[in-house]
Amino acid sequence: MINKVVNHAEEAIEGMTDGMTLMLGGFGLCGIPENCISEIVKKGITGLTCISNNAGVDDFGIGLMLHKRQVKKMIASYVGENAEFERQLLSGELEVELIPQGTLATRCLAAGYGMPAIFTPAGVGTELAEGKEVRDFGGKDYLMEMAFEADFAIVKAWKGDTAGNLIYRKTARNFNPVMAMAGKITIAEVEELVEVGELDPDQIHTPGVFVHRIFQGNSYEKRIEQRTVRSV
Amino acid sequence: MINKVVNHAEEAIEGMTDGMTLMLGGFGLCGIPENCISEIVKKGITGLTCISNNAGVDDFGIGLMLHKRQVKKMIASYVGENAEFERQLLSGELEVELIPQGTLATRCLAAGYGMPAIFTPAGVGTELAEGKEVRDFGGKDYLMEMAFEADFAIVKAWKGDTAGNLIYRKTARNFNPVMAMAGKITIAEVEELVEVGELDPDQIHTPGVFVHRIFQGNSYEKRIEQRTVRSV
Amino acid sequence: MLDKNGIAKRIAKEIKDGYYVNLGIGIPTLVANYIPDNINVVLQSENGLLGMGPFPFEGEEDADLINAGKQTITMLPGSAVFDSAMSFGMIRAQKVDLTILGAMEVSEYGDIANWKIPGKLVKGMGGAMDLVASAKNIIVAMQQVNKAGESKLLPQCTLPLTGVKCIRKIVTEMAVFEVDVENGGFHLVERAPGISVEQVRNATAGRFIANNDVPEMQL
Amino acid sequence: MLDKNGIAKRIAKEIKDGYYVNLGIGIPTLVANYIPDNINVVLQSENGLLGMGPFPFEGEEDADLINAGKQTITMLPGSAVFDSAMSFGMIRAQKVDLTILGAMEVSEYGDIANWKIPGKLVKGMGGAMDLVASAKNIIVAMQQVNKAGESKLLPQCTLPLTGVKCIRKIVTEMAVFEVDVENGGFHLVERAPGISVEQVRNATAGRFIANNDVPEMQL
Repeated sequence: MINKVVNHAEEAIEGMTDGMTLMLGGFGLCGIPENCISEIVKKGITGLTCISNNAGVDDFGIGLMLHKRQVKKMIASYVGENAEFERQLLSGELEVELIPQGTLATRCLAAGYGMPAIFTPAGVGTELAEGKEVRDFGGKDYLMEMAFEADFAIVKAWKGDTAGNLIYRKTARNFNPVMAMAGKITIAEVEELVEVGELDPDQIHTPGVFVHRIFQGNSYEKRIEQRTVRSV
Repeated sequence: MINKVVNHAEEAIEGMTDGMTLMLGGFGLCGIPENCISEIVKKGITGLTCISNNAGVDDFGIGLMLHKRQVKKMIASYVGENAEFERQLLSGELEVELIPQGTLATRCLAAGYGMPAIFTPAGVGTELAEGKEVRDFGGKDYLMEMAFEADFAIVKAWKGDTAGNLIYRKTARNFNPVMAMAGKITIAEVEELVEVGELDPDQIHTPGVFVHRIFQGNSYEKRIEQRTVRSV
Repeated sequence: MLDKNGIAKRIAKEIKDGYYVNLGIGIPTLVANYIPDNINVVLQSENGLLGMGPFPFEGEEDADLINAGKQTITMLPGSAVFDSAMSFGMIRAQKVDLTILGAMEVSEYGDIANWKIPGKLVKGMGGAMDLVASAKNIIVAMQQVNKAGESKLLPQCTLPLTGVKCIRKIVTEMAVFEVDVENGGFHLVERAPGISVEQVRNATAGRFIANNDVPEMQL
Repeated sequence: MLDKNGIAKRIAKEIKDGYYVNLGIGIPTLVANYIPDNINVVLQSENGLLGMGPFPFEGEEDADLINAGKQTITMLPGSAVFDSAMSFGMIRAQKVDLTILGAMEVSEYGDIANWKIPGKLVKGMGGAMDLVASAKNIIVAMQQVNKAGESKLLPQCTLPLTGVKCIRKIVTEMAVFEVDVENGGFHLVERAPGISVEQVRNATAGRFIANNDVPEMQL
């Protein structure tokens, strides 16, 4: 097997430079690549375009990168819960492109599957359709949306092996598998890194061929955004 | 959970009538829905259009349906290993549409994912491109290929639960997951049917929402087409 | 006049045995509390889960298990987890039988606006545009009028659209409407207890259609 | 003059450490036998497997574990199984570094024909059209001439095409060629042991390019 292991986040993001386009997995704060985000913040790489479903909160997730003004443009489906984000957006420091969540996911999938464009009904008849090709299939209109390109895709998995095979846990899966397939360079950080042969080949969510660098992260906070419980 | 269990293949194919379009999972003889095929043969339903990667062998798989002249049209990527198939094709009894394997898989995926059409480079510049829209994306040509429609998709899984969740085993997975998503009615036959809660939600290959009817099959022959071994 | 729970309770009656249902944030979330015990329904959460269960008990929260509103949840036996592409794949392919969501405005042709107010900070459409463009069966749960007392059922939406000609049923604190997306019109099919047809008419800015005899809703 | 194993052996030298490789049926399958032990290579089988191992020992065959040639195989530690859509997804997205396949004809512009002979029964293209249209790095393994003694390296293909302008390297029993897909031409880069440039030229129908000093291949 081909060994994809790097020692830590610093080695994983080697070659990441100002102005690049990154995909970052996660939904809200669930399943986000905490270690790589910390390292990007530490390194101070700037002018980044980030493709991610959300933009974190003020003091966690992509919010940390926003706080250090490392993000030039955010491509997301929902960006609430972030005061610094609002401030930068209103002041014009930050560019934002909002796109439907399913379109976001499918444009990642398209990149990973070598399909240059996809058709989706999401956004037909709305301002999202402006400037886009609309096409009728079987009496229903669809927008043509282009596959994403990303210099780095950064994902978080539960377990991974040295060959880059990944398994996600519960709804921390979300965008991670589709983004893992879509990066020119894909980095996976995992809670537990194991030897090849320890993961069941039938149960791999992301085959190692899509992953270029993998490392075992540490100190996962896994913050909960909306803690809701029921009474006993 | 919604219970999708039917008692046997006969109940599973209820409503299947002459002239319908079927998708049948499997690659070669690996992972084919043996029980449903037997039942279709027994019922003598005719005039069928079958979408399947292969057409079985003379006395197994879709070959059994061909032998009883139940297939009007075969849509496949490779149809060797079948003398009766050849005879019917040459005599004009059988219509055949050959399409690239990846196009076949992706047209199923498109149907399951509600995408009316996809773009693929496969077949550009060949006779396959005749009459099809060719489109340049980033300096490379792609064919536009349409999502499939199928009245029934019939798949074979290893394990399934009463809610229709499916897990496949090794390379018997192949086309089964993409076809399972693509049928107007999807039938799953499984080697082992278990209660809900027995399968790990993280390890489901086909979520039950795609499956309409499920039953535990029996007497699986699982014939090997090319038995190859190495010397000790 | 219904309260939020009343609206949720009325909508729950639209859910049939064997339905896969996607519930939006707000009133739609409350609908889960009123699904009858004698039917089997599976809740889809578009972040990648079928079989969403109730909130966890204190101490059993799992940061890796949330719904589309980012709330901690549980999974019921028979659940399945999948990625975001498959989640919206099954939505686009209409495998989800019923979608319930909120709205700022609905037009008499079934257009919906629920994601953007010009001049205010826009948080994004999340999965709403995919859901309204894809689902064959959508119910809007909303208040009949906004905080300024203006009807939210309009001849045409004034806010940027989320989707066009997609809403066929609306449940508000006053009434249940079917939307005639072809000819345009809010067809009053049920009144909330104690609410007259005239009251509903006065709170409906778009084309209003009512038969002589509009029944009161049964809750 | 190389035999089939010789062709496979020469092709194996093109495989680099860290490559994901797809091997077609026939001579390409033999290549696996000559991959050096000191490099790590992963074999992809387009029916849905990365990490294909050797044939099983007698009695250990598993009907659920086959390759694209429908042969019983094994999996190596670190393997991953996936469905056909993902398999061709990774092929189209050029995640597979090298594809090796057979051909009936190759043109001097890198067109390939390997799936159909008019008048003969057509079995189908299987995954070949996807592979040739997608892969950035394809090596054709074939005989220099057909059974009738006619060159298979042609000005243009006479048989129905599998793909256009996609073949950049060819290994035959006589030689290794690089194909100039822009200007057209088979550039002779190595001779098989004991074979002269003239012999290769005589067995090449398409535009033939050779420098003065063409080295003999090292096996």
